[in-house]
Amino acid sequence: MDLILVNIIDGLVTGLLLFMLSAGLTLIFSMMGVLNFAHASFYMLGAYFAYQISIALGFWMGLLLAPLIVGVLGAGVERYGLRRVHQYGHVPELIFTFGLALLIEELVQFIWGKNQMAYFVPDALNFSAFAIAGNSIPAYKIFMIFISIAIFIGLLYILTRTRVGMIIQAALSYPRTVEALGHNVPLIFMGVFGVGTALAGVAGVIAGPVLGTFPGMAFVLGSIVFVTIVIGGLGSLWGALVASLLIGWITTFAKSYNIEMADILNGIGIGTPENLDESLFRDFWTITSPQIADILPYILMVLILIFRPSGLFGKRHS
Amino acid sequence: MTDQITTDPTKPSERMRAGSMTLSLGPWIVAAVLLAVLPFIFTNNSSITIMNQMWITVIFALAYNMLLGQGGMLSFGHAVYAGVGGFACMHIMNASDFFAALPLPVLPVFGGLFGMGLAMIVGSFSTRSAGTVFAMISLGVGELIAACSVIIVAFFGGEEGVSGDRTYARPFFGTEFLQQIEVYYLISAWVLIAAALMYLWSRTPVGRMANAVRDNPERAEFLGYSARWVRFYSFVASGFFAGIAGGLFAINYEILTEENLNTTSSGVILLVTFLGGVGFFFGPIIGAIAFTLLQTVLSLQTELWAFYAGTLFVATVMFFPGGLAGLMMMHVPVFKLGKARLLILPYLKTLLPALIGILGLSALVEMVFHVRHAAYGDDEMTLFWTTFNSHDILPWVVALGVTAIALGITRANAPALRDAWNEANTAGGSA
Amino acid sequence: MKNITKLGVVSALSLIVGASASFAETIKIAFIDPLSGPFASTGANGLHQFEFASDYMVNQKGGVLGGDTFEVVGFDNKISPKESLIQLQVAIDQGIRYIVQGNSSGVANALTEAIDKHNRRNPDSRVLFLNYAAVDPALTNEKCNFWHFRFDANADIKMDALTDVIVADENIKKVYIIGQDYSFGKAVSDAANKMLGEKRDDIEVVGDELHPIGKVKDFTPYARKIVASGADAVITGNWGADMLGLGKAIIDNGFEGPIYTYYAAGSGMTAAFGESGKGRIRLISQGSINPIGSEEARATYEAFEAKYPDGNIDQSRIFNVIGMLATAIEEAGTADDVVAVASKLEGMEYDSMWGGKLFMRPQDHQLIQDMHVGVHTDENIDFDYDQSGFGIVNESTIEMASMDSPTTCEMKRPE
Amino acid sequence: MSTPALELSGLKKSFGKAEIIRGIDLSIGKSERHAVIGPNGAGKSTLFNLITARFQPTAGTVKLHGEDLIGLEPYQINRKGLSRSFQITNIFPKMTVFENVRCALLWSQGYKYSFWNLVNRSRDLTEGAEAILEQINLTERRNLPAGTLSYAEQRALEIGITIAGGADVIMLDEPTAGMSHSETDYITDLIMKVTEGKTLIMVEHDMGVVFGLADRISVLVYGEIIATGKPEEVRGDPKVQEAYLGAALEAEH
Repeated sequence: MDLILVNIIDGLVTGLLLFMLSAGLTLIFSMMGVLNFAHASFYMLGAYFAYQISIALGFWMGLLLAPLIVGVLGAGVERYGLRRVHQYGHVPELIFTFGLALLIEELVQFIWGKNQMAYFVPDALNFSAFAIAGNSIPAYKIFMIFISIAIFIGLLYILTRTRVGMIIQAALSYPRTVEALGHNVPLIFMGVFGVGTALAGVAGVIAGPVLGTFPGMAFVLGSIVFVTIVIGGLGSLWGALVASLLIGWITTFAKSYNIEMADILNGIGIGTPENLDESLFRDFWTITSPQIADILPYILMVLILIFRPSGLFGKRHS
Repeated sequence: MTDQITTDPTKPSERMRAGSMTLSLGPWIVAAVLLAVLPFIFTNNSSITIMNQMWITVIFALAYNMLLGQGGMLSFGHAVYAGVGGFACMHIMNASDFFAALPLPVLPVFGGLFGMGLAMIVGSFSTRSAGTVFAMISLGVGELIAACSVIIVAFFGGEEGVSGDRTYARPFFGTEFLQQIEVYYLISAWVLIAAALMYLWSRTPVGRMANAVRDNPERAEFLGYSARWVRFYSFVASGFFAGIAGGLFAINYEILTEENLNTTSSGVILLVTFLGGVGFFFGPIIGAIAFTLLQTVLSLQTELWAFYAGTLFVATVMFFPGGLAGLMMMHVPVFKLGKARLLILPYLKTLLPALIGILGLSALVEMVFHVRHAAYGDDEMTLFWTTFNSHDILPWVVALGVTAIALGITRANAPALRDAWNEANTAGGSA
Repeated sequence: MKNITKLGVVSALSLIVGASASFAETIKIAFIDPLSGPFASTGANGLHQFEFASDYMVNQKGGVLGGDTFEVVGFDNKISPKESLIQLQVAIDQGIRYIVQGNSSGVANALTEAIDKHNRRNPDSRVLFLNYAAVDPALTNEKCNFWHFRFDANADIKMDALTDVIVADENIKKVYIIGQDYSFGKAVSDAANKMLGEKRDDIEVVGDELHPIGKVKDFTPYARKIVASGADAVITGNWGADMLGLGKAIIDNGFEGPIYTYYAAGSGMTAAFGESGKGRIRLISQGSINPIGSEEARATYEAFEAKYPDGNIDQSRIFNVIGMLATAIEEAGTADDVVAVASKLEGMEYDSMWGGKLFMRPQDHQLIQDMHVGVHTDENIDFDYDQSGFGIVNESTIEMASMDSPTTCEMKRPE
Repeated sequence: MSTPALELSGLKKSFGKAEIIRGIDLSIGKSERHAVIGPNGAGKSTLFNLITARFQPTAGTVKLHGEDLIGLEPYQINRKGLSRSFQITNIFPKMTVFENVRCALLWSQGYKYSFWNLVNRSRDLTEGAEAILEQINLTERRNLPAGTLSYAEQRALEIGITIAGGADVIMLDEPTAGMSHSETDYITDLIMKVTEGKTLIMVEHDMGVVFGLADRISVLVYGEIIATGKPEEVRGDPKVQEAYLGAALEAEH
């Protein structure tokens, strides 16, 4: 029972971290129709910038400055790269971000080398907040939860309560009309892209010390962010939140409890073959849930796309 | 936009009519002769190994372009069809009795059939719509099967993969395929066959409709064709040819591993195809050749090869969305108008300095990299056959100067090139 | 259009061919390992150590065979078996007769099979495969061949040594085994179960599981299970980001016991563990760095540090590879006849500067050597890793580990 | 009397709360040229889209030669012999004019999803496509990408594609929208020519075209048909006059 509570907290941390990435991605998608493959690369840049800044000015300045730099970079990418490719259509756009992801990874290796960076949790947060049955919950995790919830509330507030948010929401659905009303839609696009990537940057800054800062960190996370927003429904902020938490909890619980395929199959009435070792399906029978925990989101996505192509909260049919 | 019509409309019409009735054999004969002759020019085994890899990639990229270029379907998980076909071939290689009765050149057909079978299963649900949904399903399925490769050890052999020995096949006219060169000719023959079949496919009713569905699925539906089934057939055919590529991979390397299935391979084939150009049948061929050279030859010269490849790729998407093939085909109207000569001098004046400028830039990149990452005290570096001290001022001044001057000349001459280009194109007025 | 492209191919290919002119007085060694991509740091560090070792141990001492020098040529295999086979072919064409490789048993498997086939099919250009780090036991058991020599201890030998240390610790009653879901992770798990059972049946294995390799973003749930299981020690074969992620998660989430592991030092990992891993991470290795094995080794390490201030000698066996190869070539009197060289390597006894004796077992070409279990700490460190002040201090030594371990290898020697 | 070519009964369509089509009954005989007219927003295009399964109706049936069309996919409807054009030009812009027409011929000539036939080997296809190009006067544009044609030419091509499959019921959605006078005359003649002996249903704004072409006319206002009959009957119908005048007045505001 205690472990369940611990798992819920851990899943929440994973989910909220994922949400910070998917929130930006889904905003960018609903606005410009671009699935930004390089989104996780901005997450990585956030971690590296923060590491670099933290050496000189400490963690907190990193938290403040790194997302800003990432956001400016993101806006620059939109302005000088994506806008140019936009005229060729969506597939080249997607391919452009795909190439950009590769390029950023190479650039990071060029600048910082290929090793893990020694980027640590700040001393102020490097203690155990509390413990449940011997499982300590680091204070840093609580900090992560607070930061992401604050960002979600802030985002929701801006989108629904401010003038800028209204314009953005209108531009989501009727870009032409908004442009006709005299708003600078390209500027809004650039701004949204910048903010979206800055959010990814924040995620990188706070995840870097826990999940490691290395050139492969974007690749590990890259496609899962995609999966999240597809499950949640492209363009839906709430969908992104629900899907992120769902994925956070599913993967956490699947790793925490060893459920074997044989048990499930026996449970639904399929008997274990007698000489399992010689059966072609032997590996299938011995699959355990931790083994497949991290591919469960993909299974979920494929199922959702088959049965509900617009995702859990999606309205648009792409 | 309406006035851009070729000078004499009757001429191309005649040409097309003639072309439409007879399949022009010229390029195919040239390709066949080249394939046959190349090993006499590059006699060493490594060139042959690299060419084998190239031709396998050619088949795979052409198969991929059946989806992306001809069908408008963006797949992020196409490696699995080649991979599964390859794994199936490896298992056939290891089924000694059956394999001993089978001539090796037939083996790729089985790879094709398995790739096709998998494509039928996946296609049955993934081709319902194109666009994002298709792309995401392909990503998901690709990840799943790649993940299976380490879980389902019985078929995929885990991390070590599955290996076999091609020489246990039934000798084919006395050939046991011991040597690379024999394998080379086997692969070359398959490249011709597969490329020809894929080319012909694009001329069949379902191949034509693939284009139609790509451009306008709704209109195609109102012509009696189900967009979904048209996509399905393209997908299955693409899976078949990808499987053939997988089978050839099995023959050439005699081992298949997880890397044949993973998302990196799927991503690479997307890069290859797009780099070559999706708009033309021969685009992927060029892409496969260029990328294989980048990967195997450039990586011998510099560890930064992936950085250059990435830059090249992004630049292609940004400036030449038609890829290398598009770049070449841009010149066809110029040649038709007989004005190619107008371009030679401006090209020399612009591209030569541009090339020097780019080389200068890459030299700077290499020098920065050397200063930053080379061993302490190891100041010497060799670049373009020159050895120098990367911590001296002089090489930096030279590199910077050359780059700046070269790029400056390029910039100065670019307007002249633009004018010449317009001039070369305007007479006929066609775009 | 096609012709023009093909012309490009022609010129590009002739470049490689041109570059392949070899010199009689250098003995080239092809280093086929990742130099780009996610594992590039390990590969690049290995290449530096090889280059340094051949220069320092051979060339500066007058070379072999009266003046022939060693040259290590790096080939980037991008940790892909396919690329490795291409680069192998390129290396062979350049007249290289010695292949060294170590990262990934998958690549090693592909290479050893390809080299076996190549040597059978092309008796004129045979090559030797000097494996310095791939530890899949199969390579010296069912998949062994005459051309393959392993200078690292295999996974079973390492586990044998690790479990010797574990069973000696009376406080350890419960053990949790976790690893990556592939051949090596499974081999570690099997070996740990078997050997713990044999050596001390009161030790309970409270968990034994595999996780997807290279895919896990957050190891916290695994750490929770480990804590909840009440384990006193963790055994893992993880490497790279999976090792760091797992190790950090276990330590951060309240696990108090030691972590016994194979690969948790150097390549930035020591620095990344830093203070948090102090006294917790125990590592199996050969060759003792702290305290250093010999004065010769100290001089070598200092020379290496002078050249590569941010590099580590985290694979001291690389020096053994070069040393033993030089000796074998010297004894055989030729570098071209690899069968003669291989015959000298078989059964060779060699005194390593890192301490202890080395013995290349002729039955399976597995090097038998002293194994050390060290601890990650910042005390008593002569040579740290990653300039972090932290390093590995030797705690226990198992001499000539698994000298009599069985092998299923049936070595076929060329006539 | 034989079964009508197209028969609608009780057809309704709502989008959310808004009822766009409010119960339409209409029967169109074989070889009849039928025009649907009505003010903007009357639901003409929606009606078209209901018939051709672009939208699913809320209630009612659509019968083609007595066969129910509801629930069928567009391609199945097309195979039963109903072909349509679109209000916004809907061709294959990247393919050549010739290819456009040839694609339209493939299904009706029985090629289906075949991959063992080569399209350029088939004399029937080539000749069939050329005959249609001849009919729509685009022979000279044969090898140009369809997207580069002038607007009127693209409309002509669209009509060509629509009739190519040999469907006996042709539906044209505003074939002359946005055209100059001379272009309109040209298209009207073309429609006359190519729909000879076929059932034609068209939505049209240009009254000249409608009264010149149609055998019968239906007037659709706010989702209901308020009059159906011969052109002169409809012209004189007071309800029609009122609807048109009223709508025209409203539009002026």
